[in-house]
Amino acid sequence: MKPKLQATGLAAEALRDSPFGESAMSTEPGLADKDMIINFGPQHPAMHGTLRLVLRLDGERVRKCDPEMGYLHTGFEKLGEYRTFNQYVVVTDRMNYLSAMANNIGYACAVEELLGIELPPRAKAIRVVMAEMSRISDHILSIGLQGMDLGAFTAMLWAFIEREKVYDVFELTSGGRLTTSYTRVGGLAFDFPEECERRIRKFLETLEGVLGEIEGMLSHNRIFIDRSKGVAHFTREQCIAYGVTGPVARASGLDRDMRRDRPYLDYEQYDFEVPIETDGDVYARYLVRLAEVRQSARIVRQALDAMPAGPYNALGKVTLPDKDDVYSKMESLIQHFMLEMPGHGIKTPLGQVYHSTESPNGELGWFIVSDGTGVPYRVRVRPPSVYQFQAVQPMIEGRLVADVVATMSSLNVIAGELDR
Amino acid sequence: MNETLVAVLAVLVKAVIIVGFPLAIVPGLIYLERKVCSYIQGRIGPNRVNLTIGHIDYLLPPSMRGALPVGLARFKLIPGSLQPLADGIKLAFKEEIVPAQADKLLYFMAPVLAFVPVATALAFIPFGTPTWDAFGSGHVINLQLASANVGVLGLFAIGSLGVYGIAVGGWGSGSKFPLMGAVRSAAQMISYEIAMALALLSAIVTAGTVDLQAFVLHQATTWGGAGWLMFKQPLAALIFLVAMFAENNRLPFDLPEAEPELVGGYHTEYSGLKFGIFFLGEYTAMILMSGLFVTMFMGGWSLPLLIDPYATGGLNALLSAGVFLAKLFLVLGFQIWIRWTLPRFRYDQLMSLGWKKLVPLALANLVVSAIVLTFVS
Amino acid sequence: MIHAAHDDHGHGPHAHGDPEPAPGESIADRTYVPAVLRGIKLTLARFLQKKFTVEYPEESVYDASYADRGIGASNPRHRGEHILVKDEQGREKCVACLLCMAACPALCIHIEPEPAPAEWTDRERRPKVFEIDMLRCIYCGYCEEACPCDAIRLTPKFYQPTTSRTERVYDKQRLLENNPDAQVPQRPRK
Amino acid sequence: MTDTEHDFTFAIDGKSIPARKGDTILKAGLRAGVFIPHYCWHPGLTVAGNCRICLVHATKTMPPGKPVIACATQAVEGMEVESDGPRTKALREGVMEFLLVNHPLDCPVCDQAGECDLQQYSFDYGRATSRFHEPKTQRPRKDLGPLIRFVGNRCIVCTRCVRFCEEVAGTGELGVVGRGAMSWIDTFPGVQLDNPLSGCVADLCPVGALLDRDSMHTTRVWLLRGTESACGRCATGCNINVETWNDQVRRLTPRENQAVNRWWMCDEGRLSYKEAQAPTRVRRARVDGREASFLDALTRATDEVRKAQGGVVALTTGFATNEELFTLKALVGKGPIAVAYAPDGSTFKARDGFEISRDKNPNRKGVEAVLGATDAGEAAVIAALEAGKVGLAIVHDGVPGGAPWSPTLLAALKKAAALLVLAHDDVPGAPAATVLLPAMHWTEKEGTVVNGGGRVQRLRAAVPPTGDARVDLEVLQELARAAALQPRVLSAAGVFRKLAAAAPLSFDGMDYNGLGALGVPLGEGRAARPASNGRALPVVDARTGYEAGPVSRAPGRAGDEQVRVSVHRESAVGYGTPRGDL
Repeated sequence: MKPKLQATGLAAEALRDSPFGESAMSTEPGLADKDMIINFGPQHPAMHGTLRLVLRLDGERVRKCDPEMGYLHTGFEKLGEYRTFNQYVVVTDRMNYLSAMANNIGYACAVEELLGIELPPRAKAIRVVMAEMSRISDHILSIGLQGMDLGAFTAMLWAFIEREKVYDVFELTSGGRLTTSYTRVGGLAFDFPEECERRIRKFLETLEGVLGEIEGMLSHNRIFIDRSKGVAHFTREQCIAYGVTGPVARASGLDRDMRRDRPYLDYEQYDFEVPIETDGDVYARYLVRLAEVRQSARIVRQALDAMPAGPYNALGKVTLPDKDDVYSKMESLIQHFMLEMPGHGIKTPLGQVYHSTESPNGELGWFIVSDGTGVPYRVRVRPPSVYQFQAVQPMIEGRLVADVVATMSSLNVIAGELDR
Repeated sequence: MNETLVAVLAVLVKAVIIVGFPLAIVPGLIYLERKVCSYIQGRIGPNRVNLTIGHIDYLLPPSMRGALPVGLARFKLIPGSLQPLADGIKLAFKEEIVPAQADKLLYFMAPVLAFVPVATALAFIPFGTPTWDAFGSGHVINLQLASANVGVLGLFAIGSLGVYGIAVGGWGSGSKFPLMGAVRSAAQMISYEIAMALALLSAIVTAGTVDLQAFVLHQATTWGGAGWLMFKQPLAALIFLVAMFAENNRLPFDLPEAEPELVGGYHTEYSGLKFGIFFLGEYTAMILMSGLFVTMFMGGWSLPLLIDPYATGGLNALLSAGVFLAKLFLVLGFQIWIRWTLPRFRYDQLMSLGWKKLVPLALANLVVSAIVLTFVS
Repeated sequence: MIHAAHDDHGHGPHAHGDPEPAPGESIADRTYVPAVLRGIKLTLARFLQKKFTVEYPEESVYDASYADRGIGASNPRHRGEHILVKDEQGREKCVACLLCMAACPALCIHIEPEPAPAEWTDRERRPKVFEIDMLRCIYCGYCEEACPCDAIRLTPKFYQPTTSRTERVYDKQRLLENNPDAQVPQRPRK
Repeated sequence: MTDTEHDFTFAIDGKSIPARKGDTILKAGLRAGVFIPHYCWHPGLTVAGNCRICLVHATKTMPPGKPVIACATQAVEGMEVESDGPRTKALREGVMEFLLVNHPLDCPVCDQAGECDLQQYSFDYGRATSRFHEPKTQRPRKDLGPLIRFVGNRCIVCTRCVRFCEEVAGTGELGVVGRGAMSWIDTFPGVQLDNPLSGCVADLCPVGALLDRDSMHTTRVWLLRGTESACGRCATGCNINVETWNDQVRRLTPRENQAVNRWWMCDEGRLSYKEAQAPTRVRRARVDGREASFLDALTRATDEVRKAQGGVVALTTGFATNEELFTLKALVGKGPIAVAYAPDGSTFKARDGFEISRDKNPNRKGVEAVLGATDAGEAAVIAALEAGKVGLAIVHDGVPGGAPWSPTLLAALKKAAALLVLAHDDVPGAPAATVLLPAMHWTEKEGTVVNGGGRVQRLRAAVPPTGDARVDLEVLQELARAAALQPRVLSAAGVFRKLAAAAPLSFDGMDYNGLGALGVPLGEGRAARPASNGRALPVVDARTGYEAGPVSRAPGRAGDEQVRVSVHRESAVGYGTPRGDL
């Protein structure tokens, strides 16, 4: 006897009907009103990461859609309860793996707010540079993938080339390309090398040309416009209702950017605009991302121009002392040991903090509860992708299968952020 | 030499050439495709499987390896030139997985159906000067396997069967994505064949023949040898070109495959050699359509000042075949280039383009052509 | 032209009464032809440009010839395979303080300390067992950061295929011999 | 301290501190939960006042305005002490800087790292950077005795160890040698630090100058998981932490219990965990002399119990827990039980009242409380054996090295139809056992024992049983279950509940979990029980609660492996739970 499957919704129907069962194959009457249920993902070329959409199709038209998550369970929130504040940085790398640097920075900022630490200006400037470079790499890839999902494979690889250049900079700075683990509570793992500045400036010079090329391939391309204009329309009100943030919300006219509205890392010092579109469709999101890349480049230039000298770690006993001092000075050695030994280390005050940064995908919030020990009592993450993934359903119901991929790539949902 | 014998021999040789043509040229085409796309994308492309003299080393005993000068051993004839061979070997040795839900007969039939009709239809394409008095036998060899005087119709009648391969493959796979691909493909081919046929009608009206060899002669002899129909009938040529992309399932019309949407379309469930044959069929269809375009709109094997359309010499025949090949690769290269440049249409947009734009346009073109021709002549 | 049309996107595409029609709206654009031509022009330009690919086993991004593109030289910060540093006498510098084991977020380091031999006058303890499970390692560099003796370093070595899982667990001997090039200079950390 | 117990109040940093007459600032502050750092001060020792880290500013001192040491300054009514202010901070920074001037950079090799007061205070109160560039002094490193190594460079000359040997051990082996920066601790000529409590100086040492040679360089303190247990080596029953890593006991350290061992434990007890790894230890089960799986052996044993049909006698020792004794008693029914006691050993009486008991049986009082008078037991067992009525003789011998059974008794065992030996080591002189099962060491046991002072204390399992051994209590209960004496196997807590109900006088009203870390005296169970709620679940703070999971490697020095409630500490305070101060 077949075990009785306990499931609800479309997935249950998908389970009940054999994937290509008699209902769909037969020429019996009633075939016409039988919808087809297909699994879009978790293994599907257009699903960036292990996302799954269960679609009920009437021909090519999507009648109903169930977004499902749970295929990339990393347990990153639970891991936070077993890692010290610094050890958790490596876990943040693996949430939105396209912008690990932005996650590192967001998390470190949250813990610093909990501790009440003020960063030295150099650390702030370096973080701004890195955060914006991360945004550039994320957006440019997202733009490229937008093209790829609509068939323009070439633009995606051009975007990849630019991303590699950003990763070169990351590697030079942090030692890692994808998983940067660059920030520490109270500062950074390493100083920002001189050479890096030259390399970033060179990259920014060529970036404009490449953006022009990608624009030439996509922005004015009638096919691309046909495919993206009016697709996956989402209003400003819907964005608010669904908690959608970031470029997706700004493409719907929701003028909200944490960098400007609740500045951290002295973002108020930088002169930049928050690009807004009002159409709320795939094309508008593409345009917003494109414009944001330019704004990020602008911020990076300003930050590099005004890069202050000085320490890159907060003074005091939160950050590891200089290695040379550890080898030669007792106080530093003790501080090093106290920070590294389990059960000692950074003692956050009793309390809780919510701090959010503008990650490339939207508002990345960290809610950290501290019980006064060296390990967070609870880490709650508000990753932007979760909210955007919820918005998939209203966006694509009633549209065509081909719009599903356009929608998914315009939302840039990263599976690593979804499950916790 | 006996004329009959020569005639029989000539047909056999031509048949071998026609059947072998796609088999011989598709690897080159694949290589071209991969190389062009990688160069466009800032990559190098296949360059690991080479014709390298250094490979002889491996035949030598270990002690003698490295005896060849490095420059010689590392010399690559055409970097990556053996990649299609490697691909073929890989495909041949890959496990063939037959889905449990598949209709076995249809599933196995589909690749054959996709390949054989298009390969057969190649017989109608003239690839050289029509006359060649071979060995002075008096037998005139037509460089065209099937010199039917209704070549266009024949080609279409047979070539259009290719869609069955796709439709049957999609259906027989017993899977949902292939089914959608098959449905898309069938609809798309039917739609665009109409636009294509209407565009061809304009050309036929202009040339006044349906014999493909006569088409070439018409183009080679009017307007001082430059009477190519793409100049005489630019709109029809454009419509044909667009429809050709759709017929071949090439981007921007590759909806039946559309890997971001339908995973792989009709061939999602195919692997190994069966997939290879699909692959072959697809590229053969590309050759067929490009050949047709060359023949009907680009003057076929003719080239002003170089080819004398009425000469029967062997050199002339070879030259004309070379010209045909060059034009063919030009069109193929154009298709490849376009593929890596443009995004893909959506299904409804594709249909609307076909029915609402191309068909009326082609019809109008036909009517105008007919009227103009009537009054001019 | 392309760029100009987008510079003001912060205020919507039509904000300044741009006389030019919105992208894709002109009649020429509607025929798809300009997009195709523009695309071909761009791809042709790329076709002729220098390629970005690095042919890896023969070359690497760390080769000097790629200095213009990326790293251009072996990046001392690159977090690759570990080594255990030797002192002047060829012994491991590690004194088994176990801080790296404590700092490791992936719990991939296993050390068992033992008293050092009596003739080692400069230290009292050494690792009896020092194992790193390289399959579990996430190459975050925390062990190096935690080490108070400069005894463990992550080196730029990253080419590390093996044919079995057990080989990926590096013992003390293998870590000491791992990347001889990285043994000599004190690695600049900051 | 309730209001009625204090004589007056004074203030530290504005907080009102109740104090008794004669209290020093430090003592009253610590009692009230205000921490003032200290090295040389120890509650069990006299005040030396030489480390100066407890310097505070206080009013009503002579001369006024001069900083005073909190450990030696008596609190006065209305006194206002500044312990957490800029002036005091500067004082402590200065003291720390001086202490670290000659301290070697030994943290990587020092076993004290992680429980070092010098590290803690330097991090909490010291400067962030060093201003000292000159070479550091070199002082000797030597073994002061069989258990203690002295590393002179790390010494801060707080003299806790000197005072301990003088005031507690009363042996006075140690003294301060040299002057100024070149002073260190050494034994007097011709003397070794070998008094029976010498290991305590390593616990007392706030830095890594005096180290336990036994556990030296084998582990790190942050890896150790502590289990609050009681020493199972003599009738004193010192309260200890069994510290383990990788399921091995690494060291035993004393826990403060003023009613039992104050802060100390003896060297013999400190090293006794090694018995568990003795080469003679029984590790595999045997049936009829052949090695067998534990399950086969147990099956055979239960078969024998059924065959015996009540004809069961038992031999046990003063090392068995109350729960084991209780189960054994139930198993034997009306049959006799013989108890062997370890012979008296050496004793030592410290000057502060701490005493190493002459009685080496950790649970003699328990045997008396559970089994009643047992003097006649041996004779009764021999009589039963000689009569040939015994179907099964159970020898429960959890004594390292074997229990001192009388040769007559052992010879008489031959008469039993079947012999089940549940033994830690070989039992010399005993006939071949039908079934031999490995027994547990006391560091592996869960249960209660009654020390010489009549205090019921818990033993807690710190490591899993060695070899094939299973839990003794469960083995005995399996036998009882086979004999249809009880329906199911209970945990130690469950057996204790039955025991408490069955022995109303001695264990009256006691609750297993309610015994807590410090134990409850026999007969005072009802008085010790919290009045408010019947069964107090130990409440721990949330982090410790989670870390019991296998994912964690975070250290827990006082892990409670029993059922616990995890509450966030803020909530715990809100609920007013017994340990809400966590």
